[in-house]
Amino acid sequence: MGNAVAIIGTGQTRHGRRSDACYPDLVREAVTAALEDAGITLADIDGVVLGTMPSMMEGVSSTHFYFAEALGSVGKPVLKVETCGSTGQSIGHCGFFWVASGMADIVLVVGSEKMSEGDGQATMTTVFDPFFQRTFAAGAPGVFTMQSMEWMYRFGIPEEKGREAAALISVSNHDNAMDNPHAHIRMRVTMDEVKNARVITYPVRLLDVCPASDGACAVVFASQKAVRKSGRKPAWIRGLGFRGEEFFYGESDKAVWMSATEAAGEAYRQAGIRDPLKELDVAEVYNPFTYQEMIFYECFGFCPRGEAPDYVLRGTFLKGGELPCCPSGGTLCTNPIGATGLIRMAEAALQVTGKAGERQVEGAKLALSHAMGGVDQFNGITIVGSTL
Amino acid sequence: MAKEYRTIRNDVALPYQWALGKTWTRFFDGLKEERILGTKCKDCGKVYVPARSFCPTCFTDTTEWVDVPPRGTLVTWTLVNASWYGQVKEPPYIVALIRLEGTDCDFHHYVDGFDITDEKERKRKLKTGAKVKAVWSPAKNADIRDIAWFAPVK
Amino acid sequence: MAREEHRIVKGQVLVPYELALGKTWSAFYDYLKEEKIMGKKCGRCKRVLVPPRSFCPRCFEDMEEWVEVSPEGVLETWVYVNMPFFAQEIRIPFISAQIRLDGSDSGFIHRVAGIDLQDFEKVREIVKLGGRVRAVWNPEKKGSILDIDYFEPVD
Amino acid sequence: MKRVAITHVAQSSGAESRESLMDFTYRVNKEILDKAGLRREEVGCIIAGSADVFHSGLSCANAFDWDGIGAFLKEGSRAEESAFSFIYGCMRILSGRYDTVLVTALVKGSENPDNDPVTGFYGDPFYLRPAGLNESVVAALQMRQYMERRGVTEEQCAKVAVKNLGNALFNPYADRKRRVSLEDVMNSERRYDPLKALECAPKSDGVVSVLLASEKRAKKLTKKPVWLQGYGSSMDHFHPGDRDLLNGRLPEAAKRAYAMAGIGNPRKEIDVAEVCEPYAFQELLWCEQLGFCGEGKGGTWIDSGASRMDGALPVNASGGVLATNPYPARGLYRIVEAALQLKGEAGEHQVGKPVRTALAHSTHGFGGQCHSVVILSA
Repeated sequence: MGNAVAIIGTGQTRHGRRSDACYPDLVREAVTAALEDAGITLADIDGVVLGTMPSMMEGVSSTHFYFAEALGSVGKPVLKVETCGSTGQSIGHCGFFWVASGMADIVLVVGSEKMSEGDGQATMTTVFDPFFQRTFAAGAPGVFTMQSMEWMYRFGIPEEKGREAAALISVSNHDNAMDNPHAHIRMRVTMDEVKNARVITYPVRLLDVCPASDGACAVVFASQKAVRKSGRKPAWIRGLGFRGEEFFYGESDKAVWMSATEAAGEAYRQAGIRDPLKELDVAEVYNPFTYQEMIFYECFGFCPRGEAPDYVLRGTFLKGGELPCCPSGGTLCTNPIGATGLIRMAEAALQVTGKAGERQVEGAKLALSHAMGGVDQFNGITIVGSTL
Repeated sequence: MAKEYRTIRNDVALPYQWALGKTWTRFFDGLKEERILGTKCKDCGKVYVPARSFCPTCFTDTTEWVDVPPRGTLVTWTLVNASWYGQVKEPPYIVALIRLEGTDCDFHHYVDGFDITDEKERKRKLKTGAKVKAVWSPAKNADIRDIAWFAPVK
Repeated sequence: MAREEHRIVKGQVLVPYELALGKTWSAFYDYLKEEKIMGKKCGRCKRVLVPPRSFCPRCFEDMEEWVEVSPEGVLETWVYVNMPFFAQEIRIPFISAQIRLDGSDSGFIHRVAGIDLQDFEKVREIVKLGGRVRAVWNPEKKGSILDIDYFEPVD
Repeated sequence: MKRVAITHVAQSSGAESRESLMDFTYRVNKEILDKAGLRREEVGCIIAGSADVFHSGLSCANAFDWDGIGAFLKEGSRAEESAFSFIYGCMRILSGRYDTVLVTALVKGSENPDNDPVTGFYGDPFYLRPAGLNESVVAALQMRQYMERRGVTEEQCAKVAVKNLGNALFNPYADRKRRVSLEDVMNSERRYDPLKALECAPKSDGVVSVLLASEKRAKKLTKKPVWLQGYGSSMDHFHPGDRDLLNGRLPEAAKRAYAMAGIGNPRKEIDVAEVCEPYAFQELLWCEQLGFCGEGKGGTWIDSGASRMDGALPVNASGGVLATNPYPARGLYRIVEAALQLKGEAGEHQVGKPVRTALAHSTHGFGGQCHSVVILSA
């Protein structure tokens, strides 16, 4: 299957409202941390991959120019890869293929977003097609609510049960974020607080929704040779998949969500995973909305269709459960869009290398990371393992 | 942009609030006081203007601030006659690269202060290596236009 | 006076674009003016898509056949939007909805209205998933998606 | 090492299209799949090349691109500049995980504001943008230095436009088709003195596709595979003021590509080149830096006729970017034109000499901030 590739270092900024730093400085913060973690210098890097969401988020076009120095990319080949919210996974995949192609030994991959500088929902609305659907767009919450409602209706999930399970997801993610020094939202919330929070788009409430964060993440991909030389504990890339559906919302069935299902299926095939619930030790699912996280559990085969709320309420995905999900606090507590998918990958790598600190899942060897993009259009998955 | 086939107009208008960060905040505050501030890299010794939080070559943090004189020499220039949507300045105007004294990079700004539409004047005043000096705007907003332009000296 | 350590600069970016509709989408809007909702049918997978396509994104074949679909259909999902944001086109509150028009094989995005939208609790008594809705035409046709003014719940 | 080949190519005309960007994209990808006798399902992976929102007004351009490139439920991705997309596609093949990859670049320049306001957004909002920079302004700053420091004349720069627009008359896909004389170029509006209107590229529409395949698969798909021999790229400093505009990163990018391709003497070993010249003088500067002629010799080189369609090393036989400039797609257009020359399928603009090795170059950013060089062989 070609050359093996591993992650040997990761770096993240302190995520949150970072008006103390201009955008390039924020990017450099993550790059510096990743170099240190991998024990390498800029001279060791053969190529750099950058991705953000749409540049319209920050009002600067083609940011690989603006960040040339911050990425340490001057004099190096650069690739800019972007696929909306799934950017973080897509740039990780690009880093993988660059090394796997044999054209590089070490590739630095960087994702970033500085959402406090733009208008998140207004920007999101420009993703909707301007020919037919933009008129009716209500940013990200509108779409995710439509999808969640359709899903609950399809599988006959009572509103109360859905509400209860979503609230538990919010509570546990917020709890987990307390263990993550990089997380944006770090506060404990109770079930009642979630259930009584301000309605954003019914039934989705404020605490069901991710924040808009500033942040960057950098990940170092290395060939087998470079892994040996680094002496770092590697997180091997075991499987990856990326799938997209039609542009127009409504053409594909979002209650069973083929792109999410098939992206995971592809990654499982490559990693030789048959029973993800049993075989995976931890999952970092891209969960900007509590309800949506449950749809992902079903698409990824963690539980049968329509049964995610039951599994959630049983504690399957809690820390200490059968398959802990988002021990980092997830997207729900930190969402710098272009970085988010890569943060998931970095967190998965930290888990399988035993470097996740307070948020470590004991003995984790195989981890799934994920990101979603567009108007529910794209899904990307990467599986990392402590062994090849 | 009148077209003979059917189109939809799609204006993208978005508001922004861009963070300057510590280094550029100080740089622009300097302009307000009619000071041009650069930073010096402790590794390679180069002085950069505008000030940088890290050396673009060495990737190390810059800590030393330097006052740069508001004068330098002309490196290259162009007279902009074209106009486009959302242009920063009414054409014609001159955009130039200026090497400020004591710095190791070129500074982007406008050149003005004489009849720039007169070709002979341009030929006389805008020779490469010609001395120029900053002309300050009377009203200052702590931004790059606090320097109104650079004018040829003499 | 203490110096501000870091500042924020406010600005705006405005960029104008003019996007071609092309033959198929131009025709769709022409049909709307005649109060017809037209889809296109794929000769291979036989699906009828609204809005119509010049080609089937799955089969990657030209879609030649125009098919009129019903102005009535089933509400597949909806969202009650009561949050304001920059450059919103419809005044809040409004209902954004996905409707499976009879005779089509895709969800059509539009809005549900024609009822009192102010009180959400009352709205959810009337607007239900799986319920039927019907297009209400805008008497004034501009060749835009709002030539269908809205969809209203049936019975 | 594994090898990767271009088996098929397809391109649209650069002229304004009345089709929606989605349909416009579909036509070209349908064409390339038909040529290869493949259904989209049979392609391993599909990669788009398109710029961000500023070139389309659509955030997350990949979302809109997806249907037209034929990527429904396919493995795929998108890179922001088409030479990036091309090399990413090659990496996917070289990894051994895919036998075929379709790479498609797309844009409708006719729908967007001019290149000048669009490239102005490359600038940061604090310094370069309010200082009035865009790609044309920086090119003009660069041109003045080029003439003053290297002694190249304004007429010599203008000759590039005369040559390339002349070549474009023989390319059915070219956008700007107009025979111009040296006087026409010299007398055209001095938009960015010393740059003149006819020395600046237009803004074009364009969809262009290549089908890539592994060695084994390529030999089954076509009798005339075009092989990737070398690739090199390099990024320069963001502020043009931090660089020497005449000594950028192109020599470094070229050196990498030549090393990979085993080319020691580019002047002799490269038969034909497609060089990205959004501004006429840049063709001369880039050709110097690619090693086609000595430093400062760009002027005498164009005078010698070496880069003409019938010359020793034809450059931009297609008419280049001065004739057709679908901005984010222009890099892949260069690659496709180079491939057509190698296949001997360039039609009326096929160069006279035999073509065994070709160079394609792409650049974007202020004054050539980023350069990519691709070496292809028959």
